Amino acid sequence: MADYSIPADLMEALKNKFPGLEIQENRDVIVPAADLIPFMSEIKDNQDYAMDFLTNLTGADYKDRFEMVYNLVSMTHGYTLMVKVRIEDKEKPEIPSLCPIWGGANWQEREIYDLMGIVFTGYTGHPTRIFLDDNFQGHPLRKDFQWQGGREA
Amino acid sequence: MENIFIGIASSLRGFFSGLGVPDLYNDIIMLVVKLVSILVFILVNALWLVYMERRVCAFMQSRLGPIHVGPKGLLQSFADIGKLLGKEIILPKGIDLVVFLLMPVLIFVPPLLIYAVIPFGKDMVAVDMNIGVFYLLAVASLSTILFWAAGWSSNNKYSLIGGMRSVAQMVSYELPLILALLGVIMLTGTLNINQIVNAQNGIWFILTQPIAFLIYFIAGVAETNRTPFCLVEGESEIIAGPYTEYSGMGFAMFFLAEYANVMIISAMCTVMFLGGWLAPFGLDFIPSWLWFFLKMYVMIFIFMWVRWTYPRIRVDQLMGFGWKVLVPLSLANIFVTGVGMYIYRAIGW
Amino acid sequence: MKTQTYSLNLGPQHPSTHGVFRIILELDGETVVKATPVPGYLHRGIEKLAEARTYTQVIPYTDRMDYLAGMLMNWGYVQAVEKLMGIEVPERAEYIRVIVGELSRIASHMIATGAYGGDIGALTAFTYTFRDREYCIDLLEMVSGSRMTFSYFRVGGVADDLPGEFYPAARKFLADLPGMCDEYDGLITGNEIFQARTKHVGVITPEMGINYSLSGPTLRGSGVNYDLRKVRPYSVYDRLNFEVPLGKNGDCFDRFRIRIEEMRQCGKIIQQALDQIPEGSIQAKVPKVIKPPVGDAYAEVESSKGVYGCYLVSDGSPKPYRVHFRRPSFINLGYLAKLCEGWKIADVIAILGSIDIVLGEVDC
Amino acid sequence: MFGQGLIKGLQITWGRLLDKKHTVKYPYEKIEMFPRFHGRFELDVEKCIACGLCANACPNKVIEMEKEKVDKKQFLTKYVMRIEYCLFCGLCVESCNKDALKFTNVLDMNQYRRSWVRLSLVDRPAPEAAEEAPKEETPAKTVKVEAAAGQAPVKEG
Repeated sequence: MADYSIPADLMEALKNKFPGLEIQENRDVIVPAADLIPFMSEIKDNQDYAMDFLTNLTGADYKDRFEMVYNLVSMTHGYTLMVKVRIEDKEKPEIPSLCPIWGGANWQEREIYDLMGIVFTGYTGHPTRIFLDDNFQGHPLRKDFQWQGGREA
Repeated sequence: MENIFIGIASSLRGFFSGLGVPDLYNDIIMLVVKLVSILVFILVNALWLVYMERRVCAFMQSRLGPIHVGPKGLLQSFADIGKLLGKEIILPKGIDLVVFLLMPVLIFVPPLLIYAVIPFGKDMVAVDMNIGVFYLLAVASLSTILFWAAGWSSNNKYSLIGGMRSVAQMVSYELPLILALLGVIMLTGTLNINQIVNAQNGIWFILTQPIAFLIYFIAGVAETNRTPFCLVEGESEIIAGPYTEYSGMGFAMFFLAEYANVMIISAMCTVMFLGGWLAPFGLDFIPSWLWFFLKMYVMIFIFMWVRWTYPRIRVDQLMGFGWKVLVPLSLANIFVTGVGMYIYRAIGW
Repeated sequence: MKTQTYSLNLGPQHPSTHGVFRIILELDGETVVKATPVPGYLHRGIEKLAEARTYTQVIPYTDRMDYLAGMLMNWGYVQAVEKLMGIEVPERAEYIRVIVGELSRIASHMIATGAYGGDIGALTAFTYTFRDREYCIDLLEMVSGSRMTFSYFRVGGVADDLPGEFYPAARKFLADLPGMCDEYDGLITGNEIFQARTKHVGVITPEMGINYSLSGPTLRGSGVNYDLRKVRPYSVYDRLNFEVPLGKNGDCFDRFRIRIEEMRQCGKIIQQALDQIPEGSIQAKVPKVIKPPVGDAYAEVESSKGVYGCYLVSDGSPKPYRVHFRRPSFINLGYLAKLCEGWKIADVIAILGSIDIVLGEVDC
Repeated sequence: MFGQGLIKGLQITWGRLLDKKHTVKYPYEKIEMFPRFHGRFELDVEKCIACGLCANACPNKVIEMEKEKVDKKQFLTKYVMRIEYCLFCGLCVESCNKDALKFTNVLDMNQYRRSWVRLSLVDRPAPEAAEEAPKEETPAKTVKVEAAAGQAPVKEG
C-alpha cells in the first residue's frame, strides 16, 4: 500500500511548533487537548499541509481515558493524518469543538456526544443529541453503559 | 346502432305517456332518467378508468398491473371500492366536521352538472343549452372550491398547502383554458356545443386552431391536477394534498372524481377540437356516440401517457408558465384568429 | 397585513424522505426559512452491537447500514480488520471484491437515480431502474446467495468463489448496461421539466463541500475530484482504467447526472476486472479465531454514497473493542440544513433526493 | 431545441407499453432462485454431530440446540432456529464442518403469526440404548421432508 502520510520534515516542523505533540510510530499524532484548536487551524490553513478535509471524527472509551480520533485528508497534497486527543477526565470529559474550523465536524461531534457523552465546548448550542431521544439517560457507547431488555428479557 | 340510446329514450317517454303521465311530468321524469344514467355512466367510467390507468401505467413501466381479480384483473376497481367502503372513516382532531364530510359528497356535483350539456352523440345531450360552453366553463371551476374546502377543513398543513395550491393553479390555468376556447368560439360564433360540433363538419378545429388545442390541453392537464401539474396532490411533496386526511370512501370519492374530471376535459377536447361525434373520412357506419367515446378515450390515453412519462413541475414554475407563457400565447392566438378571419372574409373564399 | 411563518414536520413518515427521517421546516408560505433535520429514527446501535460480537460476526451487521450497497459496506469493515492484522488479500479475491463491489454500486446508483425520478414526480423512472436493478441483484444473488444483505466478504477474502454461470450472465448485463443508462438519460436527464426542477437548485460550492466533509457524488457534483478509487487506490483499482465523472455547477442536476455516468464507468471497471481476473485462492491464510493485535486502524473505501470508513480498536480479544463507521450518508446530511434554506418545499425534496441517503446508514 | 426531451420521454414510454413485461404473476408463477440462495434451512441429521459450531458462529443467537449423550456420542434432540431473528448471513452454514446444515433455495417462509416463523428442524427424544437408535431415524426424516415441501413445522405454536 502506498504511503500517504505527511513527510517526516513537515512533521518535524509541526513538532517544533507544538512541543506537546507526540508522534507515534505509525505517524499518528497525539495532541494535548489544549493545543487542539491551534494545531488544527495550523494544519488546515498552512498550505504546506492544507489538511482541509475532516474525514472522520470519533472517539473511544478506554479504561483510563477517552480518546478522540480525527482523520484528516489534504485535498491538494493527498496526505492523510490521524490525530488523537486524550481526555483524561473520565467523569466530565470535555474537548473544544472543531465546528468553527470544519462544518463537517458538527454532526459527527453531535454523534459522539450522543453516544459517548464527550462534551464539545466553544460552540453555541452545541452539542445536542442527534440519534437518541432528548430524554434518554446515559451514553450507550461507553463501556460502563448497561442496558436491560432486549429479546432475552 | 346509431339511434339506440335515442330509441330507448323515446320508447321510455312513450311508455310514460301511455301510462297517462302529463307532458310536463314526463319531461321531468325524462330529465331525471337522463341525469341518473349520466351519473351511472360517470361512475362506471371512473371505475374503468382507474383500472385502465393502472394497466396503462403498468404496461409503460414493464409491469403487468392488476391481473388477479376477474378476467385480466377487470374487476380490480370494484374490489378496491369494496375494500374502501369497508374501511373506517377516520375523523382527525380539530377538523371542521360538516365541511370535511360534505366535500367528498359534493365532489361529484360539478362533473354531473357538466355532463348535462355534453353531446355524447348525435342528438344525445341531456340539456341542449344555448350558452353551453359558457355554462360548462362556469361550472367546471367549481370543483376547485371543493378541493380547497376539503384541504382547509382537514386541519392538516399538508392539506392546507394542497388546497392553496389548488386554488392558485385553478386561477392561473382557468384563464388560458377559456382564452383557448375563445378562438373556437370566434370561428363558430356560437356558444351552443351542438352547433360547435356541427361547425366542424368540414374540418376539425384541431387543424385550424392547433395552438389553441395545445394550450387547452396543457391547461386541461393542470385543471385535472395530473402530472406534470399534479402539484395539488404532489405525492412526493405534500403526501396527498387535500386528501391527506381522508380515508375509506371519502378518499375513494376524490379519487374517482379525478377521473370524472379527466373525462370532462377529454370530452370537452373532443367536442371543441376533435369534431365531437362527427365521423371522420365519411366512416358513418360507426355510430356517432362510438366515435365520441373513441376520441375521448384517445385523449384520456394521452393524458395517461403524459402522466406516466413526465416529472412534476414546481409551484413557482407552474405560475410562471401559466401567466408568462400560456396567457400571452392564447391572447396571441385570439389575435391571429381574428386577423385570419378578417383576411379570410376579405378574400371572400 | 400580519404574516407569520409556520412549521411543518416533513417526516418521519413521508413518501420521499427515503425512510424514517424527519425535517422540521420553518415555512413562509412555501418557502423554507429554516430547516432542522432530525435523524435517529432507525438507530439500532450497530457500533455497540459490534462490541459484543466477534470480528466475523460483525460482517452481517455492516450490510444493514447501507442496505442498497451491502457489498461496499462489507468491504470497508473487512478492510479495516485486514489493515489491523496486516493481512494480504489474494489477488483473485481482490478482483472478486471489485466486481461485486462495483455491481453493488450500480445497484445503489440505480435506486438513487430512480428514487430521484420518483421524488421529482416521474414514477416510471423509478420502476425502470428497479427493473434493471433486479438483473444486477440477480448477479449478486448468484454469487452470495442474498439479494440485499450479502455478508459475502470475509476477513482475508470472500466467502465463496464466483460460480461458473456468473461470467456469461455478468457479461450480458454489462452489454445491456449502456442501453439502460441511455433509457434513464432519455426519460429523466433529458427531460426539460426535470432540468427546470433541478438545475441551479441546491448549489453546493466546492469550498463548502470540502468544509462540510461531503463526499461521493455529492462532492463530485461540485467538481471536486475526490474519489478514493483514484486518489488513494485500494484493492486493485490502480490496475483498472476508468474515469471519475465530475459536475460543474454543484446543483441537484449535476449530482444526479454523475450517478448515471458512474454507472457507465462501473460497467467498464467490471468488464476489465472480468478480463483480468486471475486464478487462485479466494481466501488468505487467516486464523480460525480472528484476534488482531492490540491497536487501532482506520480504513476507507469509496462507497456509492461517498467515503465509507471504519475505525477499529482491538484489545487483543476476539471481539472488537470499539468499532466506528464513518457513514457517508450521515455526514453528507450535515449540510442539508444550510442547503435547504430559501428553497420551496418541492426543492427540499429535490435536494434531499440528490444527496441520496439511506437511513440505515445515516442512523447506523 | 426545447421540447426534444419531452418527446423523447414519450417515445420511451410508448416503446415500453408494447414491450415485454418483466414481472411475473407471482403466486402462480415463480422465479427459480439461484442454487446459492439463502432460503430455508435444511439440516441433515445423519451428518450432524451436534458440535454446536453453528450456534456459536451465529451473530444473533438464532440457533437453539439440545443434545444428550448416548453411547459416548452426542445425540441431537432438538434443533430450533428462531428465524425471526435470523440475518441469513450464512455464517452457521459456513461453520458446519460436516456439511449437515445447508441452505435450500426455498423462498417462502412466511407465516400468519410471528411465532410460527420459528423453524424446528429436529425435535425427537433421545434413544434409550444404542440398538434403538436406527428406529429414531424415521421422525427425523419426516421433519426433513416437511421442510423441503415448503411447510414449516408449526408445532411450536
